[in-house]
Amino acid sequence: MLKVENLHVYYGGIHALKGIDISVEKGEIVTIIGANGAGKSTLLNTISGLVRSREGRIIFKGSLLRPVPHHIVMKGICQVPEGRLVFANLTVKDNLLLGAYLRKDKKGIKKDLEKVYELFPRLAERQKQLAGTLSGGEQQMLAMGRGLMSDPELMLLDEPSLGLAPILVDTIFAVIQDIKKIGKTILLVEQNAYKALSTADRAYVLEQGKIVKAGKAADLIEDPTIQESYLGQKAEAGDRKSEVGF
Amino acid sequence: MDWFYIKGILILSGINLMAVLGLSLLTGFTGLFSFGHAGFMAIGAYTAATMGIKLGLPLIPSLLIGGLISGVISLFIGKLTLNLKGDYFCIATLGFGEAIRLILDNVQYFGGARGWPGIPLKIDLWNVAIINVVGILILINLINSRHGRNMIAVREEELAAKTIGIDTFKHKMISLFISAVYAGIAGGMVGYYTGFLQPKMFSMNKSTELTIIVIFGGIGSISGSVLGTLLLTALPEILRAFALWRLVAYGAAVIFIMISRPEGLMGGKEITLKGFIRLLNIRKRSGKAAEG
Amino acid sequence: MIQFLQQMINGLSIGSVYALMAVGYSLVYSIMNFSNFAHGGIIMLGAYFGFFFLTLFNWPFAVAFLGAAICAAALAVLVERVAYKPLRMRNAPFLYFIISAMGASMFIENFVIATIGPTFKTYPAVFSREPFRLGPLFIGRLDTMMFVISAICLAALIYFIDFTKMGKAIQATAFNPRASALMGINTDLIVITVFAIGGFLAGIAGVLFGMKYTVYPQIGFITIKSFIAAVFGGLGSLPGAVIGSVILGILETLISGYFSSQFRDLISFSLLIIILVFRPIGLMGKSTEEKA
Amino acid sequence: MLELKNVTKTFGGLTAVEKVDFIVRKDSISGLIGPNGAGKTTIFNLITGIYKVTGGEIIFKGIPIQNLEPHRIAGMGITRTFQNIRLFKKLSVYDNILTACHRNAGYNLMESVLRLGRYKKEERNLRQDTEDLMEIMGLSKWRDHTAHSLPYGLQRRLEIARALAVKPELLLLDEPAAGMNPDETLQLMNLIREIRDRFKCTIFIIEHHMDLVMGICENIMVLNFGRKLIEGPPEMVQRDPQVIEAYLGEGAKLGA
Amino acid sequence: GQKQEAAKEEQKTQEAPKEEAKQETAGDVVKVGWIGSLTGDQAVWGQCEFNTVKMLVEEINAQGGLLGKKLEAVGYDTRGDAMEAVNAVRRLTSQDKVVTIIGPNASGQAIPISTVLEEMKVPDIATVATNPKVTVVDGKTKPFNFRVCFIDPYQGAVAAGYAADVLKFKKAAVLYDVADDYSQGLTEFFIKTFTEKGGEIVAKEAFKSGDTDFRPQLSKIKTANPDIIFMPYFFKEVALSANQARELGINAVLMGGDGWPSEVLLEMAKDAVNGSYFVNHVDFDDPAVQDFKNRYMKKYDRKVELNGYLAHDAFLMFVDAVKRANSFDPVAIRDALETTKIQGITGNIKIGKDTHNPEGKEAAIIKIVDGKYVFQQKYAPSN
Ligand SMILES: Nc1ncnc2c1ncn2[C@@H]1O[C@H](COP(=O)(O)OP(=O)(O)OP(=O)(O)O)[C@@H](O)[C@H]1O
Ligand SMILES: Nc1ncnc2c1ncn2[C@@H]1O[C@H](COP(=O)(O)OP(=O)(O)OP(=O)(O)O)[C@@H](O)[C@H]1O
Ligand SMILES: [Mg+2]
Ligand SMILES: [Mg+2]
Repeated sequence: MLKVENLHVYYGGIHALKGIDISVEKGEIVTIIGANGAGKSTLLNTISGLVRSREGRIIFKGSLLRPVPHHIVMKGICQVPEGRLVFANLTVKDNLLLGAYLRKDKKGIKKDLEKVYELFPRLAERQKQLAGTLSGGEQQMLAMGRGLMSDPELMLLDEPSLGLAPILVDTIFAVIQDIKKIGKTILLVEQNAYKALSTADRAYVLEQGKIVKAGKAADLIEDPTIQESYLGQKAEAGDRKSEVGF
Repeated sequence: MDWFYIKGILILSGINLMAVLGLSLLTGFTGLFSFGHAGFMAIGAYTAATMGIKLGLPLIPSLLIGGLISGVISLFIGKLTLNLKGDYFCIATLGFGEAIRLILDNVQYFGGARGWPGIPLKIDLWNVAIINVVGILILINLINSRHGRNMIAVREEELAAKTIGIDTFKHKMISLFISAVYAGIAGGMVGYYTGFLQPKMFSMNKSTELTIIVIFGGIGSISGSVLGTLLLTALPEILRAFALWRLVAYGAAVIFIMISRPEGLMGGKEITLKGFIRLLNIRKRSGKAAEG
Repeated sequence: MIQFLQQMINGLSIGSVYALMAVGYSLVYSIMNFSNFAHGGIIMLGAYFGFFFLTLFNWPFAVAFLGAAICAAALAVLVERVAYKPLRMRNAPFLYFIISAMGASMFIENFVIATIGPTFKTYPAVFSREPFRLGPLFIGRLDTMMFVISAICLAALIYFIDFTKMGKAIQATAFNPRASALMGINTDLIVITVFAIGGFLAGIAGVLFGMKYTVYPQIGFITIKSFIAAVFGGLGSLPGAVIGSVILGILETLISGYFSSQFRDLISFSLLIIILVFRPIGLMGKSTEEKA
Repeated sequence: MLELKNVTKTFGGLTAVEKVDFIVRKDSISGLIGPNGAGKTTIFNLITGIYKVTGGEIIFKGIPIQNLEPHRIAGMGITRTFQNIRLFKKLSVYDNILTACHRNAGYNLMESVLRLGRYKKEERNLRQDTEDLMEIMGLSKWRDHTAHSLPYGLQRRLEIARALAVKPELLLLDEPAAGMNPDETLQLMNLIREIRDRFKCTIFIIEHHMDLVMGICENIMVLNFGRKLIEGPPEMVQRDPQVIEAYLGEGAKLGA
Repeated sequence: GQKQEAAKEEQKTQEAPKEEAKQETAGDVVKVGWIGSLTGDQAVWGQCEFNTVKMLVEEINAQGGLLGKKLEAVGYDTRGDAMEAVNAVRRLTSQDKVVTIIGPNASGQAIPISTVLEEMKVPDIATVATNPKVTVVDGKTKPFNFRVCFIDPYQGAVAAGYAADVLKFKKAAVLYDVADDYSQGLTEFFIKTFTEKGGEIVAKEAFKSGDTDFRPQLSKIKTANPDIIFMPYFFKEVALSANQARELGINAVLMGGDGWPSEVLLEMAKDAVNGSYFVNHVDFDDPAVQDFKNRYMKKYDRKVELNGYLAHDAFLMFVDAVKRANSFDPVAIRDALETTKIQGITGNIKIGKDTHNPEGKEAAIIKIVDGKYVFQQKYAPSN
């Protein structure tokens, strides 16, 4: 469904992505894990058109993507950006409705709105509050809800669990599973590598702008090098860590 | 080009520069945007002229007193307005500048709107140059001290500045004070250069011109301010021959610089001796590389 | 009493002049978060368009009026493309926009002086100048028209901004263009729309001013007052802009009517500053208090 | 060292923090957890003077501080990091820290303008302090990078470094591990311990990473809907059914 | 037409350096300077002045030049700014080496340039700079400053005298521009003379340059019920305030100074200013001015503004001085200027040695009747 070929991205002199090739098939959850500054956000931003690549191609459903964000949204790709980026000056409800900006089906929008409120009851309570005064976690819920409102085929999630209470982290990952069940495709970037790998079908490991590993998520979770550098498990001090909290 | 004419441009640049330096501290380093600096210039100008004519003080003390009075008044204004944000502060300063002009228009003691001629001519290239060099040195020292860094912190992120213990209000006040002193001195020089003062000289246009120069030169760069002043004072002179089209070209030049170098000429960077040497070294090295 | 009522009428009509400009101006501010100083220039061009359509082409008034507004809208968009878009693309801070706007305003004004000429042009008499009379009170025809038109524009704009999807998209873009782009909003189109509306309003204002005050290159200068009024009412709030304008108009009138016309601006500016001290976000401004 | 007494904060009709009592003991590492929107950041904002309390008292070293200006509070030795990073974005790493060191020099405006002796001496010290801090926090390598171009994790680290430059007695960290992977979180945990020992400061953390909170905090307060749910050592908090229901979720219960 | 003009301007300046070099050797072209506002809000007047000077220079050259040499007009814009004026004069005197400067049209610029003039020893003839201090400060005459227009005190006195003595008005109101030097000057001297003649000032109201609405002030004036309202400012504001005064039902006679005459005034406020008086430098219907009026119209296809007449006479003064000095030496021209005694189109110009002003130049009183400027009489105040 999505194919990224030989993608190179520069920030001024910084070579942030150095020839990335990935693919995402319909109905899959694919996750990208990597350390801070590896270039994960850059990759998602390039797919959604916010950042321009210097070289390489991005193909979605067989056709080349023009690097213009609103075109890309129209094609059915929606990104939930890192750091939430909710519209602080608008109410919660307006934020959610803006998520459905390109949709015309009033009924469907209404139904989805109900669904989002069901998923995040806190948002339903705060419908009229200005988004800027929400707590960090509430904003994250809003960003996620807003993404869902656009009813995309492919959702790009950039660290959706950032700053969420553990109980909500569970909810978010449950939601991700739900989204998959209704036939959507998801490309997920996560620091919480354990959860991400447990949820995803396939995974890529990004290091300093390069894909260094790829494979089935279930395999990678067992991979000792991955365990050591991304799951926070020194080989000996084994299981304790992953039990609590994650 | 005739030296007499060039000298005139240089003196004018020097006078402008003094005001620009002050504004550069306020706008460029502290992030406060003022539309009323001509008001401070006016206060300095009329005070300095009074000192010279009525009290018979020599040039430098008159200028300093002019600057100081302007600074003291800025403290009152600052006390009232420095808590305002962005455009609100702008408007407050705009109001201040216009108010000062209106007062001077009505004070017949200083000749009102009709102006005040007969101020002794005491400005020449030398004293302008010396005043500016001192002004620049003081500013550089200030910027490279904790006080200067605190001002920059206020510009960058006021809330964070507060939580690391910076008294943001006080630093805005210091910055406004110093910039008003500079503007006051510049104003004083205007009087002693033209021999004539008129409230019209300190209109809002003057204030916006100063702001344009600061941004044009580059925010947070003293050498940018110097360069910007020289260029933008000389530009209208160079364009003089275009008569009607002169200000059209000036406006176009301002837009052009803003869109092609949005961080201004220097954009937070400084021309330093070190940087210059480094540049030379790079040249040399690349030269060698080319040879090799 | 009659005197007082007459002064209130005067104040209201001055206020509606300010309001007519302030609305378009505030609209652009609320989206772009910077003061579009080129607005005055667009108003002036609108006035010229109206004038030429009426005198050279002999168009009927309604057509000329609409034509001028449309041309002004197109020009506003052109200014955006040339002077602001490149800055927008680089996420430049608001200061740069302001300077670019000042450049544009200087360019426009002097371009008109150089091409059309600096002389005043008089609109043909479209309406009778005879004022309405209410007993001993006099109410200008054009003033009434301006009042009604500003009210209509305001109502239409508020509806558009607060109750339509496009309006929401405009607000979202104002806050964060990147995030809006991710919602599928064509942010470029939004900006064009906003400038077109702003320009359209400027065109309307221009024609009305032209009829009232003749046309000349500096006519946009009055926008300063509407800028002040908009700040006074609270930036970014459209009703605030109108209320600020009306209050400023009435305030000015009462001051010159009952205190001193010499010091009118001094008093009104001082009041403005005092009000800002107590309400730092203007009368109806939205609180911009950040959440840490 | 820091005591919250009956602290309340309302925003319009919304009560974000309600009658909270809490004590942060000297040299301890305390934690503050709770569901999103519980009022944790608000409490930090109240302590640091960014918001004014609606009711109650905040006492630091015996002095009520609830009505002081933020910079005064910082001057008394309390500083913080922000949930939404607030660095001096356009300045370099070095300048970010150097700026924050300002309190450690005492020269006045006249001395800086004229470059008198004290200026030179103290400025040299400041620069040395800055170098040291960069070294300790592992930022030396990034010295000349502008803050906004750093990866997220390093930005958080820089924020901590900047806070430490003030030489605080009480350091408030608002979600320092957000956006870090488990490995980085682990490193951060060690770093925080090291900071406590080395700088002899008391630390108060808001965090959603339970590994970190449970791993280093001696005392934890749980907040829910602006009210204190319970307070106690990690083991106790972790097993509390109310906490599990409101905050940790079933997953954690299974694990525990 | 204007565009081409500007284009020509550009061309000229590109050639300028070459020309200059030629002149040094050949010396057959003599330059006359002009300064004033070509841009900004005073541009209307400046452009007309410069056009006049250029036209007269062309005419002289067509007739074979002056003292056998061709003239060239070099003019610079001042934006109405004093500092710019100083620089422009520096450039004219040093780089362009002009022998005399004509202009500027505002006292605010004419006063500060005198130091440069004295340093470079080049005379200047101001056109409509009416502040007394342009030529005399603290009792000392500035050696290189001259002017062709009468001064504020004189004009104010003429207006007041005519209102009190001829029109026999007793109660006057004044509306003036507080931020404008010209307006303040006229106001001061109008009030002085009017009260000396036993009249009463019943209201004195101000506005500020740039204002477009005067109704608050006019409403106040209305309650004072004056016979006459003195409006010493420029035609645009005059038109607006006159209209607004009539809208408010004020019927008093309006009166003004030399800021009034303009086509715009009549177009905009034909009915409102009907029956008003103003003090002028010339009688527009005077046969003496018709020739110039027509030549200007023919060349530039627009009507000449008042400033044009004064620029014309300033140029006459220059030509006359050169002829009498029989030299292009600026100091010699200055000396000759001091003894000027010619008949200009704006009247008899006899320069006072101690004042450098045209002495005893009579003012023309003009009344507006049915959209026409009707000359009443030449008038000089008696006292
Ligand atoms: N606007 C920018 N300008 C300059 N450099 C940038 C910019 N944005 C990112 N970078 C650099 O590009 C690299 C990749 O950044 P990116 O944000 O994609 O990392 P990431 O994997 O998402 O990290 P994190 O987990 O911290 O979010 C980093 O080295 C970062 O410093
Ligand atoms: N300035 C404000 N105006 C109105 N409401 C506010 C404001 N600041 C915070 N709130 C509200 O107060 C509540 C507490 O917010 P706070 O930021 O303290 O939550 P938090 O506990 O830090 O949550 P998170 O873990 O998600 O960051 C939230 O519901 C928030 O919407
Ligand atoms: Mg990222
Ligand atoms: Mg929080």
